[in-house]
Amino acid sequence: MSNQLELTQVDAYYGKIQALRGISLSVRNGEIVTLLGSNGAGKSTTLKTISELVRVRNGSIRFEGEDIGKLSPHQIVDRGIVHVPEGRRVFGAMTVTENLELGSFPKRKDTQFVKRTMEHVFELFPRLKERHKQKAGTLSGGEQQMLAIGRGLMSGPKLLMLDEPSMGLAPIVVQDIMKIIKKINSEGTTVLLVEQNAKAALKLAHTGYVIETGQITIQDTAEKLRQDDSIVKAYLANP
Amino acid sequence: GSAGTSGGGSSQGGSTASEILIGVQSPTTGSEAKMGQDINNAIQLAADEINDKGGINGKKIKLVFADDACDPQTATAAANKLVSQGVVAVVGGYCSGATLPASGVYHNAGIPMVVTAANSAKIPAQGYKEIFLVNGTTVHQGEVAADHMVAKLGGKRIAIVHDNSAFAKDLAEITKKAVEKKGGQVVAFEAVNPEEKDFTSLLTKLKNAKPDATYWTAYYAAGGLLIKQFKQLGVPGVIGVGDGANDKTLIDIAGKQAAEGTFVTTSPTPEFLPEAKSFNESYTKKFSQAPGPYSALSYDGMRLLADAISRAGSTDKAAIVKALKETKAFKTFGGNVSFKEDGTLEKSNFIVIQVKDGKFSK
Amino acid sequence: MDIFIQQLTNALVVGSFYSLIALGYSMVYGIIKLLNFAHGDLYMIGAFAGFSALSLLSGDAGVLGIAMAFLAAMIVAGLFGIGIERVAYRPLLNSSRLTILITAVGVSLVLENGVMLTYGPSFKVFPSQLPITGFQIAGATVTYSQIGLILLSVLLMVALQWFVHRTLYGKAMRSIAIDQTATSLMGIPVHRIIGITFFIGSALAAAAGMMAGLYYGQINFMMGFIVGLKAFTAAVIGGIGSIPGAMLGGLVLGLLETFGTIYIGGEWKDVFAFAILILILTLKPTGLLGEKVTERM
Amino acid sequence: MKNRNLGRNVYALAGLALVLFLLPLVSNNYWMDVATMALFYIVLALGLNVVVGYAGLLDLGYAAFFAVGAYTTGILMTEYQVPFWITFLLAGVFAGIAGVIIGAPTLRLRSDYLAIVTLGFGEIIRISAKNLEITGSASGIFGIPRPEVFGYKLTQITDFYYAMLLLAIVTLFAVYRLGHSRIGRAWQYIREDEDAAEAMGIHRVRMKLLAYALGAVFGGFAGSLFAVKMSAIAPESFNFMQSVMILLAIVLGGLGRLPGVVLGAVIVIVLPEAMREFANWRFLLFGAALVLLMLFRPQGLWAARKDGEADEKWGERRDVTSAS
Amino acid sequence: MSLLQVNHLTLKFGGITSVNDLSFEIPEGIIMSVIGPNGAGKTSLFNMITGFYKPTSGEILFDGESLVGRKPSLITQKGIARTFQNLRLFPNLSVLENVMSGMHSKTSQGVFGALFRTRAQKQEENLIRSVAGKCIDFVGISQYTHRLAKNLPYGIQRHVEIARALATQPKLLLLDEPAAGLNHGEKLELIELIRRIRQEFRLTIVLIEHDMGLVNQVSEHILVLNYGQKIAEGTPAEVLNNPLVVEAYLGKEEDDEQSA
Ligand SMILES: Nc1ncnc2c1ncn2[C@@H]1O[C@H](COP(=O)(O)OP(=O)(O)OP(=O)(O)O)[C@@H](O)[C@H]1O
Ligand SMILES: Nc1ncnc2c1ncn2[C@@H]1O[C@H](COP(=O)(O)OP(=O)(O)OP(=O)(O)O)[C@@H](O)[C@H]1O
Ligand SMILES: CC(C)C[C@H](N)C(=O)O
Ligand SMILES: [Mg+2]
Ligand SMILES: [Mg+2]
Repeated sequence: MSNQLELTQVDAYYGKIQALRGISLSVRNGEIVTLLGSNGAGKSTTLKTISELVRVRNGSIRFEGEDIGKLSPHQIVDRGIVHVPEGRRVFGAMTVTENLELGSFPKRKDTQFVKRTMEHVFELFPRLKERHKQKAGTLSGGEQQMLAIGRGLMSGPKLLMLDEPSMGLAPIVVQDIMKIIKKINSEGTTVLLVEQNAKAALKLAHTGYVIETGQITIQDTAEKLRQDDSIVKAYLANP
Repeated sequence: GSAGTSGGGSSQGGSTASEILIGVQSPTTGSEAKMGQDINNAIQLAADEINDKGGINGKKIKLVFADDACDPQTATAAANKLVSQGVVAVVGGYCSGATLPASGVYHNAGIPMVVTAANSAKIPAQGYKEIFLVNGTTVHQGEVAADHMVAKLGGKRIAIVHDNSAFAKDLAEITKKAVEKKGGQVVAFEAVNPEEKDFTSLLTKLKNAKPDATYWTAYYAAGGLLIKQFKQLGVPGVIGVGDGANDKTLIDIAGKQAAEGTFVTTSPTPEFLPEAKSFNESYTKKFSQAPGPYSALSYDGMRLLADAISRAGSTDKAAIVKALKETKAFKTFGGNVSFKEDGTLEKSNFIVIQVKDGKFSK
Repeated sequence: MDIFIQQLTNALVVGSFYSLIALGYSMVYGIIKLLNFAHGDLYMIGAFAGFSALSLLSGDAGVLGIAMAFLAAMIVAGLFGIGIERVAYRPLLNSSRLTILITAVGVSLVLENGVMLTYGPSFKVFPSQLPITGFQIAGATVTYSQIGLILLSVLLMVALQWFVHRTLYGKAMRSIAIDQTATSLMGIPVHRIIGITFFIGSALAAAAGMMAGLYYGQINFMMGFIVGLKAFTAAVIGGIGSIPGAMLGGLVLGLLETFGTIYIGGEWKDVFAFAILILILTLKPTGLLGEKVTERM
Repeated sequence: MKNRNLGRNVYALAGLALVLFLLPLVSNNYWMDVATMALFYIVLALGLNVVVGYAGLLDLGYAAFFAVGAYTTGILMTEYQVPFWITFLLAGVFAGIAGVIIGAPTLRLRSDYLAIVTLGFGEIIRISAKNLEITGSASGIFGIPRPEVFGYKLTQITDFYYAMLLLAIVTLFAVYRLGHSRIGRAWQYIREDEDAAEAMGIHRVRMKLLAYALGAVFGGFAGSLFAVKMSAIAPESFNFMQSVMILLAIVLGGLGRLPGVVLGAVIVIVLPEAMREFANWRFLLFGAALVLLMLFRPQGLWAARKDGEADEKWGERRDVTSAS
Repeated sequence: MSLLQVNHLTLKFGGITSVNDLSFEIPEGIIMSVIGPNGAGKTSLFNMITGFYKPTSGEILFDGESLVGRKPSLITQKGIARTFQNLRLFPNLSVLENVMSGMHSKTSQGVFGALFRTRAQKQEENLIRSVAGKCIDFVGISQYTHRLAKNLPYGIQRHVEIARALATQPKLLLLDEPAAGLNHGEKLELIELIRRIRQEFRLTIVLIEHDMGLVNQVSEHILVLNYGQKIAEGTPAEVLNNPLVVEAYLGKEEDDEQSA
């Protein structure tokens, strides 16, 4: 497996506040990589720099060999990277179907593909099918999360970046989502997963990184991480 | 643009030994900007001619221009600016709405003003002894208009439309009284918003009132549209306009066909003044455009003021006011000018002209 | 009765103008929540561009000439729209909306005074004008131009409605209105879509300006100011952001003004219109066709 | 933190006050007039700031309040010979009442609908002034007598300058104190998030009405003084552009920040005056200046740089329906 | 006696019934959880209790007094405070200013006091600040006191919301998914905090949560909703083993442990 995505020594700032300090990480084609870390560690920011929502001050980001650090967000999506952001951010005043259609923008010319993918999304999330005419803003929190993920799948991404997809979801849905992520991955999509629910994430992932205050502190296979004492203590033990 | 409009900068000062500072107030921005240009040009021309002949009592006239934007507030600021720059007199004033408050400022400073166009009866009604109007007032004009519509044309049912500006409303009200005094009936007394373009609903209402004559008392831009739509809708009777609409653009906007037969009440404008021939020529030569309807009056106003200053023999404001008051049969294009006690013309010279073959003619 | 029909026609004509401008206003508003004070001035730019085009053709332009002038006016104003967005609005998209409001006022002043300096302050008479021929119906005079004007605005409204609600580009416009960041994450070129929106909105305003020139025959650099305000009013009354709402709002405003003129007089018609509008908004806070949204907590 | 700033600013303020107090000694009438207008605009801008800057209610018809104040004084002084001081107080009262009347139907409206309602009210007031006999219709009211204060008659421009300066200082003081009180915070909360404010027990209807009324009161005072200063008032001084200019002042300077509001008001008055030299180019240049100022200082000229200006390329926009 | 009583409460949005004939009681002093699948109507229930949504029918009694039709601000004054599922802080204000807002309904200074800086006004200002400061300390975020709310990490923002709600000095505190976005360690702290709040402020707490570990540990009573209806109610042990609940909500995990 080759490296699909590669970050080298990436710095990012919010004004004067430095949020990322020399982040380097790589994601290989077809794997699930998870980013762990406590509140404010910089997980979301890492995803934002990849999708170009936040400028990379120093360092480089390469995707399939190409330097993508200077592109704009929509070009990133054209390259096949989709970022499902924290907090869902569905288009509240629009219907579920319209939200999904927007997700298919880069593939808009291929109507067959769009139709097929939408059906696929409805299969993954039957709840959305039930509510397909409802305004997204009036969906419950969990329903919105499903929509956000579904929308991210609509352009058939090569790399899907999910920022806390299980947040606010019922346990049964979290299990579903995790299964779905696995399924998406097994269908060939690489996944970069940010999760607070470390246990669930490590169960899925092949590789894991731990970020603390903007720096990568641990990097290993998921399997090893699950057995790492400090990880178990900080992220995994039962309350 | 022209030479006349960019000279406002010589801020500090007051009249010096060799110069007399004279303020010019007119609208060079806003909806009446064109009239302001025409007025400024004419005053500049008069001043240049006087200076070429050696000035007033050996001193050269120096003009200071101030834009009143046809707006009371801007006018007050402009007037204050002129006062602070030490002008000894002011000439100009196109919009009554702007001239009214400005005249108060000049009055307070004791500065004489020769008002060259603005002519609402409310201006002299303030009783400021420093203010002189070389244009006939709305009192005269309303009289002439009523006379034309009721006596001359034999109209019984008269409609009057204004645009709610200080001047037009004043003229409309005065005309209404005059019409009624002459035995006519005012069947419609309406106002429009001049910034708009569509007056059909008002005209439909007029049409229903079946007027014999309709009189528009405001300015030319809206007036042209009104005439056009008047004809388009087939409102009965003749239509006429006051001197605010006396500009050939009125005919262009209305279209020759629709404008045909429109009457205009006005003080004589340059083309009707045989004496103004050479003025017309030198104006056209200097500014490469024909003089506007109030150019001649403004030119005369400047000359009249210069005459008064030279008679006063000094640049003392009170002396100039006194000299202005004593003006006796000063020769202007429109006739010989003397002032009544309230600063208005002894004898006004309103005439009624008509649009014939797409032109104003007597 | 004949009077009523006549007044109804009058109202529809005035209303159509408002609608046409309100459409663009609402569209631009809809996407970046900008009260585009310069929108009325694009109507003015359109009129002057059409004026210049027709003057170039000289003489009686004929149908083809007029069509070409229309196109020219719409393209010129459209490009102006894009340029304005680029220079004065785009850098401020992340700032408070009032900030852009100020640049919009600035742009408006620049456009008005720029045209005044180029074309002069006086009223210009349009080189070609629409024929005033028409027919009588129930005692009212209706001209073909009036019919054409009303049809044109209905047509454009339908086309726009289709565009915004049925095409993906249109949906992208709506999603930008809701959340630009999320939209960009869909792979949608946000700036390009905003540019397209400005182009369309400005071109529509220009079409209205051109119509005004042809229909009324007189233009000047301030012509956009009042109309812009009225269009804004119409757009809000209809429910800002809603395209049928803009159309409806324009017509309602036309009706209110017309009937205000009839029953209380021309000088009070705006008072009448505004009073009714305030009443409407008090009863229906999101405008006639604006969507009522219960916010989720 | 605020107190420390204030302490540092006290000297600056005292210095500024001294300069303003001595200004008439070195300036000519024309610039005194401009300065008086600027002070007048400061009062208006401060008043509008209560509504827009503090409470976050977009108001496009603020000139209406200043009209109410100006006409109150104009009418009472010319028609009924009421002494100036009484008309001045009544101007504030009537404007405040107008504020409540305008505020009442707008309370359920969100910003743009609010904008149109306030715009409409502004127009209604202006058009009424233009048509009613009592307001002198289109030519307005002129010949308003010079006011007398403790036997001293205000006639010179410097007199009005000092009167306006006093009003501006009092207004600044009052608006500052309002802003830094429980009431002021409640407005801020409403501005930031109405629903959350309501959830904190803030009665939004009452607080919004209060903002309208208090904002209007200052407009009324300013209008009253304006009327006697100009000695003439006319409806066109209260048109929509006037409201926009006042709004411009507060945004230009920095919304909600008083030094900014003051600065903005000064700019809006002085800049076009300074550009008189450019004659026809004046308003074009003014427009361009507005655009440039905003491009370079989007938060306003006096904006504080708060922590963490984002490096993000995209602004965070609130979803209209599903609030984030 | 129960602090809050809900009788036959129903809420409809067009065709959707989000809460359906729901009745239950909240005894004073309890820590209670409301759980249920996404869209079950939990947040809607909170919205009705706090006056943001108007019930289609039914009754809500707080201290024996009906809350239906009351404004949110009044309900807050009466002693119910809440946090929001989708954070609703005042984004451009500091943490301190955010929390000070909670004191609004407990204070009274008006225009006069503001203009003339009366003694009463100064005392009240001091009180507001000290109470707000105490609430901030209590939830353990005092190092963020002067930061703008919008720039804080998610978890901190959640704590600000709790502090703000506490500042209204409520009798009943409603927390909508307080643990969302928190990691494991932070959740442990939250459990601790919730318990301390009840102890210190002597109030009743109802929380909506999807984290069963937390729910299990902290709650004394659980109400389970599905499709707007009550499907179970009781102690954690009873509810979490109820087959209906397992089927509708918990799901059968492949491995034995409950998620955390
Ligand atoms: N818009 C912003 N402005 C200023 N600072 C910010 C902004 N967004 C994030 N930060 C700061 O950057 C740091 C990293 O934040 P980030 O959102 O990447 O954390 P995270 O690991 O995703 O945390 P969480 O688990 O809470 O989502 C934090 O200290 C945060 O306060
Ligand atoms: N304003 C609204 N308009 C229309 N439907 C709404 C509205 N608010 C809520 N709903 C619907 O009511 C149902 C219950 O929503 P609610 O937010 O109460 O769910 P919840 O139990 O809090 O779910 P979650 O755990 O996902 O937050 C959902 O189906 C939702 O779509
Ligand atoms: C016709 C004009 C000489 C009248 C002028 N516009 C006025 O307002 O008085
Ligand atoms: Mg995050
Ligand atoms: Mg919920």
